[in-house]
Amino acid sequence: MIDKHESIIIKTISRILAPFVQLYALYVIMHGHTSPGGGFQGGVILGASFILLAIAFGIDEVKERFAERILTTFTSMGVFIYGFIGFVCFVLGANFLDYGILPVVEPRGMGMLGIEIGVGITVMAVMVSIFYDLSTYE
Amino acid sequence: MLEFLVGKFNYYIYIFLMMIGFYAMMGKRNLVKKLIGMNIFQWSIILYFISIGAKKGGSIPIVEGLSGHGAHIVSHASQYVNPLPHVLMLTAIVVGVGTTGVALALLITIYKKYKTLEEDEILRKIK
Amino acid sequence: MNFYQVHFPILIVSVTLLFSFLIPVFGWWKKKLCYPLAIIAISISLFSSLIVANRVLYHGPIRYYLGGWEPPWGIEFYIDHLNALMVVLVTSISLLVLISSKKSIEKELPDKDVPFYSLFLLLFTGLAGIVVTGDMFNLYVFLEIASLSAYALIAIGEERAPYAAFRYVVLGTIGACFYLLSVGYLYIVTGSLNMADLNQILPNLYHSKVVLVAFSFFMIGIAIKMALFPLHVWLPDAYTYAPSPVSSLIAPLMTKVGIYVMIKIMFKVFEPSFSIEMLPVTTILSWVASIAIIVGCVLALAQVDLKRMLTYIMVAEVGYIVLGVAMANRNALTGAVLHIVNDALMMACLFLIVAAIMFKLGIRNIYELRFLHRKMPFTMGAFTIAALSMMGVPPACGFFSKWYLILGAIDANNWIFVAVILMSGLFNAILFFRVIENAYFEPAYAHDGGEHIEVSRDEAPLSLLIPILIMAVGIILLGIFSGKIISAFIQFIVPVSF
Amino acid sequence: MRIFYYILTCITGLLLIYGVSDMPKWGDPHSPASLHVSPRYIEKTLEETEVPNMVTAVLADYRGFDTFGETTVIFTAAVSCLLILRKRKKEKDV
Repeated sequence: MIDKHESIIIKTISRILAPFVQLYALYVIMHGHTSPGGGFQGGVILGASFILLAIAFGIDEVKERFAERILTTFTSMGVFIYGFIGFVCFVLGANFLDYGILPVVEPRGMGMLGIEIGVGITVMAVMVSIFYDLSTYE
Repeated sequence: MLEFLVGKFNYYIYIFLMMIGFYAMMGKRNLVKKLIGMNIFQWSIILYFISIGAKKGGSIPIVEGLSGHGAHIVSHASQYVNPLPHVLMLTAIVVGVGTTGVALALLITIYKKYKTLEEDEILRKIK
Repeated sequence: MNFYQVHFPILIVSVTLLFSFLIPVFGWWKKKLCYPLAIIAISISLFSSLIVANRVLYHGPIRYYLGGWEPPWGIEFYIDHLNALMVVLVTSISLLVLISSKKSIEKELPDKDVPFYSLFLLLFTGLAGIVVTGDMFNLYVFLEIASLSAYALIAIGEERAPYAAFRYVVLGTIGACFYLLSVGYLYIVTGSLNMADLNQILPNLYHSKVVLVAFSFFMIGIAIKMALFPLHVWLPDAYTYAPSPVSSLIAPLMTKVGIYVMIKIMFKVFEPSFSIEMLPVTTILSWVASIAIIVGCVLALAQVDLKRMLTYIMVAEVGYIVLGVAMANRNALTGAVLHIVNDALMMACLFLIVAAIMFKLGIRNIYELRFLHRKMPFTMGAFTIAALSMMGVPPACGFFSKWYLILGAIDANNWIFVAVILMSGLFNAILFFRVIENAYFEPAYAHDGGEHIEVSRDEAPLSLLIPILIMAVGIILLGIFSGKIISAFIQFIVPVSF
Repeated sequence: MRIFYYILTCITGLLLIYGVSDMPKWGDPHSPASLHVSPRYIEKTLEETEVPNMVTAVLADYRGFDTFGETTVIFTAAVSCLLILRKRKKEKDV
């Protein structure tokens, strides 16, 4: 079990650092269209911020904030968003993942953004849940 | 001969890396070393795919000069690097991460059961 | 074509995918909802694959453009007669195995059934995706989904399962990476990833070294995935120590899908002429396959554990089909494709029977299967039917595929292969009669003084027994209607040039 | 046994190097890979998908199903780690 890290420096730095890492991760997810990045890269950075907190403050501390149950729901929800967008296009008449049919102002761009968000959520939740599983070794 | 070597050096690099990974996967006794060899093996193929897409004088595959919706910007194929291998390799990287994650989980259960990660000790314990 | 006729190919894959995402969430919320959800998902896939197969029969191959982009740029599902046959096979066997897996999972892995059902659906989606897709890289993605869930499902087995699963991970990754490497070699020379597109571009590139190396790495990679003889080391351990419902899903389908990929590459991406004249592929493959048959049968004879014996028999069966494909004539290929269908059904039936015996008696040693005909009469009845079909006794389906294989061998006038096929029929007979003799006939010494031991009849539970009986009846029906299957599906699969 | 692995590695390496001789040079813009399919991605991305980043356009739109499969691979990895490692410990955290 990764227990609390003694040195105060690490704890304070990681406490300060985490929100900015998460902010940057959201930026990377959202700006997948114009700048290099996208769902996967952003999701991994977001997951890394939680793992940073877990290493600095110990697993149990972060488990209260991000319980395993919520993690599993996040994992399934992200991919479900992806599949759901595909299904919406399918029900509206086009082929499975054809965003041109979506009733949105800029269908293709919005469709892709929705997918990037879904992928980002899944990758973040997967990274943290694999980290939980691999580190809880009795 | 030199021209033959200089023009295609990137293929030799990926083949050399791949053979290191290939040998490590088979020859190494320790299971973690096998896993590291597997990673080298996977990543050398990713390196190969990316080197396919490279173009001399091509910039990164994002259309520049986009203020508003300047859809009139005409971009030529030789201006930009070939984006397809990059997309394929995003998938291969994710597959590599998935396989390594599952293999690490397996290693933990093996270590819990046999208290060792050396292959010959495990085989002795199995018999 | 009306609205729903067009969209069924995608329903086969995406419905089970979406349900597999829901199951872990339902696991936290309502546990007993997971099993019915899985059943609904796979039955929807079976329903849509039957409709797709029906349309392929009457309207010819279907092309479904994912995302609305036409093939070389986007991904397409290309379903012709071979794919339709395989999709129906994969979905029907997965449904039957899923029905029978409920009881044995509750007994063997009580607290792990929620992730089990989710991974079961993902494995099914991977296999169905491999069989349906028409894009080389997409096939690699589905191959990885199927293998990743197979690694995990095998790893939760008995004592040696994690180590066997790790060896399977290493070898499976080598196979998948060789496949990816050859897709890269083809991409660098042709520039496209779509199978139909490659089929047009490749013929005038056959002399380039890159294509030759790409083809050889395809063959090595897929040989690992389908456990052809020299590369089969991972199969016996992995399938023997896997939990019984898992091995009854993986055993019949993973190797058959690997053989499907080989046929698709040898005949649909590369021209058949490439693998006959250009490279001596057919000769190498046929000799490797015949060695595989011999070694598979001999090693199976040496086994005491029933499940392990079945795994070695499977190595021999893979050798059969590859021999049929490698002989490259009309009869042999018909026999090979028919044998894919028959063998998947027979193997699924046999592994389900082993699961039932494991569930009821918990033993796998052949010599401890005493009085099984009185304890579990129906299960043993199904076992006998499956065994007769493996040996190639007429009414059952095994006979017809062996018959076409022998005809193909005679056409190729290669008498060694005819001898190999006949001899392996003999080997199968010895293997299965050994088991039947132990289960049915009382040992001799019991008669002189031994009283008649009263054995109570406790049959396997219904949810395990019904799939077994359906499969046993299916083996007989498949045998009787094999002529119809050949005229409907397999006739179009064989390339014209044979 | 180790010598056998050495030989096997060298054979595979030589086979791969044998295959390299016909490959296009590194980075030449007229290699088949960058002439057959990808020119359309480069030229048409802005018109068809209104997205400047071509990689994201190909990733999410042209070959969107690949990414769907890829996210499923990540989901499979998570569920497999869940299956292999997580034991139903004390009932408290269910």
